[in-house]
Amino acid sequence: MRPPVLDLADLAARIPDGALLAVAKEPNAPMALARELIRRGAKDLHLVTLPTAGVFADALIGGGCVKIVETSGVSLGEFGPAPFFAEAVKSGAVEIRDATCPAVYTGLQAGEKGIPFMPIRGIIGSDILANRPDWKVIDNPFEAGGDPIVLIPAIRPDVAVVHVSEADRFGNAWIGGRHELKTMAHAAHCTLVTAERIVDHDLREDEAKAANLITPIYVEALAEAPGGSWPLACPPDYALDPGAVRAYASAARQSARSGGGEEWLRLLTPGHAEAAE
Amino acid sequence: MRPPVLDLADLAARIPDGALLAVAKEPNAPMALARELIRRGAKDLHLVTLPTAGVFADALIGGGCVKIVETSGVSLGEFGPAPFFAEAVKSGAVEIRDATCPAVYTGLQAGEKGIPFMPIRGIIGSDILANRPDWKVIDNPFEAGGDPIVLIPAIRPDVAVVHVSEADRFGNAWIGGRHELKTMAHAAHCTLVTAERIVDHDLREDEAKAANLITPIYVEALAEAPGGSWPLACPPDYALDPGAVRAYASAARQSARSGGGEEWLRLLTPGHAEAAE
Amino acid sequence: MSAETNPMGDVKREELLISVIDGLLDGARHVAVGALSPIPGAGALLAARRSGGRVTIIGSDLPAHRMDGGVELFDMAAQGRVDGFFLSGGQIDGQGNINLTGAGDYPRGDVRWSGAFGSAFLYFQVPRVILFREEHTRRVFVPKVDFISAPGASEPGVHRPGGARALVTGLCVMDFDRARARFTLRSVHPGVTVEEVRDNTGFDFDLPQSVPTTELPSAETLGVIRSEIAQTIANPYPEFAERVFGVVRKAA
Amino acid sequence: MSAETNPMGDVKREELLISVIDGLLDGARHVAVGALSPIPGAGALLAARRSGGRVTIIGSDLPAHRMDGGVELFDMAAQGRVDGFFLSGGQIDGQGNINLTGAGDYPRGDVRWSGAFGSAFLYFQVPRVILFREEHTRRVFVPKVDFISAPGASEPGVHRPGGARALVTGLCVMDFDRARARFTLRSVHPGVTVEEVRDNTGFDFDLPQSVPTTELPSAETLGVIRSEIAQTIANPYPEFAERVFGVVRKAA
Repeated sequence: MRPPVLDLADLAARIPDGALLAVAKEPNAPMALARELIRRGAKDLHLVTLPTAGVFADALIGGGCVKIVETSGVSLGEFGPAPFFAEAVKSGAVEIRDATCPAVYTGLQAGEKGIPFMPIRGIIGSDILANRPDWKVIDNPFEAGGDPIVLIPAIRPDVAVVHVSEADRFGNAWIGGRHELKTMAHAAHCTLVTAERIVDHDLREDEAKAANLITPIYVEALAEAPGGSWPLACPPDYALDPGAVRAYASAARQSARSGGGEEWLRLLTPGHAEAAE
Repeated sequence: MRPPVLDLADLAARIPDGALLAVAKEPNAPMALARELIRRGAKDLHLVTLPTAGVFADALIGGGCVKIVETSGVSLGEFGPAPFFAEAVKSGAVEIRDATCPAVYTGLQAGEKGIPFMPIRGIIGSDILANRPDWKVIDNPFEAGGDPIVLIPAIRPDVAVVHVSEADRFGNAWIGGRHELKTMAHAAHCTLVTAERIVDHDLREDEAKAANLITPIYVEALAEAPGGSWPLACPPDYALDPGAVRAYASAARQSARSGGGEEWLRLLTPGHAEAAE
Repeated sequence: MSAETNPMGDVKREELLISVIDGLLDGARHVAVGALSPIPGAGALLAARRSGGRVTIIGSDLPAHRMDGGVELFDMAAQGRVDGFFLSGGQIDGQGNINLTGAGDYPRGDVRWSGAFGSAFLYFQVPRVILFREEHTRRVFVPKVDFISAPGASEPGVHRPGGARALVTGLCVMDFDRARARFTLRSVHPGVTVEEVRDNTGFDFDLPQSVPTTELPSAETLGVIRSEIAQTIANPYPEFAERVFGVVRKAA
Repeated sequence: MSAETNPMGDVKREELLISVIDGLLDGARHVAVGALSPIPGAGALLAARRSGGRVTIIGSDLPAHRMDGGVELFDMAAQGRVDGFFLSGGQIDGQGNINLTGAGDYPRGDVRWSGAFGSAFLYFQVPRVILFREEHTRRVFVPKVDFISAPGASEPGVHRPGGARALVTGLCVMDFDRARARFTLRSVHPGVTVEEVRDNTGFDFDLPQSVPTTELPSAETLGVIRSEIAQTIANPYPEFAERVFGVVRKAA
């Protein structure tokens, strides 16, 4: 019953083409895993982002791995728009399911709780709602009438992926204060973890970390991937690498416009400068 | 905006008679606060227990402080039934609103999320449901029909109370792995905290504890109360005192049957043996 | 008393029940156990030892058996991540209804028990619920419970992946047929007769053509119960471990 | 350029906007600020300094401004625990509708922006939303947004404690009347004319009898902005703090 520790390619192989794949916004984006998926030529992924995304989603779209993206926003933040995402939505190469941040959390919380839906306030009158036939509006049954409220159906991803600073060989992954990573892992049918390091002691016995773990019940397999979030951040180990993200943004913009070139992918490969020499 | 550190009597004074008062099952029951409420002669409390309760609720009922108890169960566990609770329900001295554990969590989670209700599976066909006119059954709008599901209305307690091992003078209270204490505090309009010790440094800066705090947004006031959960447990500081709970159970049983006597209350007072000498 | 006159040999009643529960949980991936259930807990640990499954014990502070906060167990159960659980009742009737709330007219009845706890939820969610009550009397096993804390069967259309699989008592083991909402006697414990079961049961149940005797645990199983299992359950259930096995809980 | 010809004196545009936002948040107990909003963030910090309120900055790792996980902000807002928030838009129209999603026909339009983020929720929940967009052009301020990421007004009966209070741009400040779903010019920034605002706004808005000039921050306020506030916002917004105030973020 202990989740196996695999190499990265074998871990990526557990994400089948066409999977409903959940990923949280950075930090803790599993970039090394994204590279494996691109390398493999993964296809038709249905990406749900918790609640937004950046380089991880943009690169998978650039790599041709994504069919549907369900998100509250894809952006490179201070480094500008997400080029492959914007281009793929405009061209229709990916189907967009626009959401709003708390609705994604709500759908995953319903998934975590094994209930078919959860209500959420707001959203009514937006074109977000108008374009989500899978969301429903009912009259709040606890009011006399005339109190419309949106219901979000449960999201149960096939696979959730996350990169953490520390995991153990029993299958525990430490998430610090990012409680929503636990929600994501619990909602998913299984979770794949990459970690800066996989330690030999049981993190459940570490008082400081025991309360903030994704536990082996949810974890399907792990891989050790030092630098696995680069060029994005993996606190407390390292911060975002602004030069690398800026270089990606620029190369991706060029490639998205011209419809070709793999420079952006080379720039996402650790040690690419050395490799190119 | 910093919550004040008060003495125990002043803290208890912030719980008005008639308040909807939330308390979690032990460990971390604020027994010192319960004694203050009994001493004051607090009246008409509407107690909601997360999701069950023991000596805390039984003693408040014995002290005549409770009008309504909303609970999934009140019991002294291995020490037997809760005498005042059982007697007060039978006599009609308290109004009972029977629930089932996850329904209490669901109601508080809805309260935490500011939504009017949340669905829950199960319960249909039980006499629990038959006696809860405030719970509703609807047809799951995401199925073609014929899928009844229970909706639990949000619970927003006036006051939540909790005893923790450590709090700080900024109003942070460390809850370890008892995530449901955070749910309770978030759902309540305000939270009163007693703590074994109130430290001077900001617990949000303590990496090991930062992710598991009830933060000052929710905390109305604090009091330092060493031994504040006795005779129940306050991990990691102390375990339950079996002799004291057994003595309470016995004295309370006698008092509940005979309808008099305050020996049970004396037995709940720390140092009562010394005081009696 | 010689070994011939005692059909249990040197097997204690608790050990027999642990072994019965072990058998009923064969192949379960994840069994959860309540806070005051040492025999079910020991049975679940024994089954998990064979099948590699997981046991969550409410109130345990052993990392391997601990929950992540109070809500996780219920969420896991609703997702189908819990295969086995135990319920009991102040009253249990022949339709599998259980009453943990009180006897007599609700709410101001003759006896008030503690309350439904998680039963009204978990009985619907967990596919292999074992009803466990050592006291086998007509006081407990009634024709109809006074209050349905959790129903044994549900109308068609009610989402219900879970329900009772069996009833284990101090006298016997019964199977529960959820479609028919009816018990069938599976075995009587060594030294117990079918008539004794019938005399002490307030509801009707079905009988197989012949009623076997509940199998005693093997010497090997007994050895495991008395060593490894006794040590593990001493964490959440120190008084039980000391009384039955003479095991004193090690300090954490 | 002499001091006479520059109506801003030595006040930077960013400093003026920070001071405007400060005024709009007077008395707020809790203001939340998005990840890429240095001017709103600084304004909120300034207001909180006066009123003793709290500022939550998404992405900050300073304990006093940090959130407890990603969900807490939304839950707090739905409970009414957040008084102030900032929204922007690729397009904003005269009814207060905002578009963060894209220009042209949805979804395969001319321009795709990042997405609605929390707007479709928070615009309904937070009673004092400040719409903030420095670029004041007809490209941004359109007669009608192409896509309503979040509506400026709602039908009667829709639960909506929140909505826009004001619009702050590089040219002016407007008030928003939620009942009428219409903007009124409140003040123009020093050196800006009403005509300039009108020429650069694609929607109609109301005018008061006389339009005042946006008040410059006092010398004392300027001092606070340049010292204390600049230091604090260097944590979440290092590039902004360095560019505007020459402040280099201290290592954590």
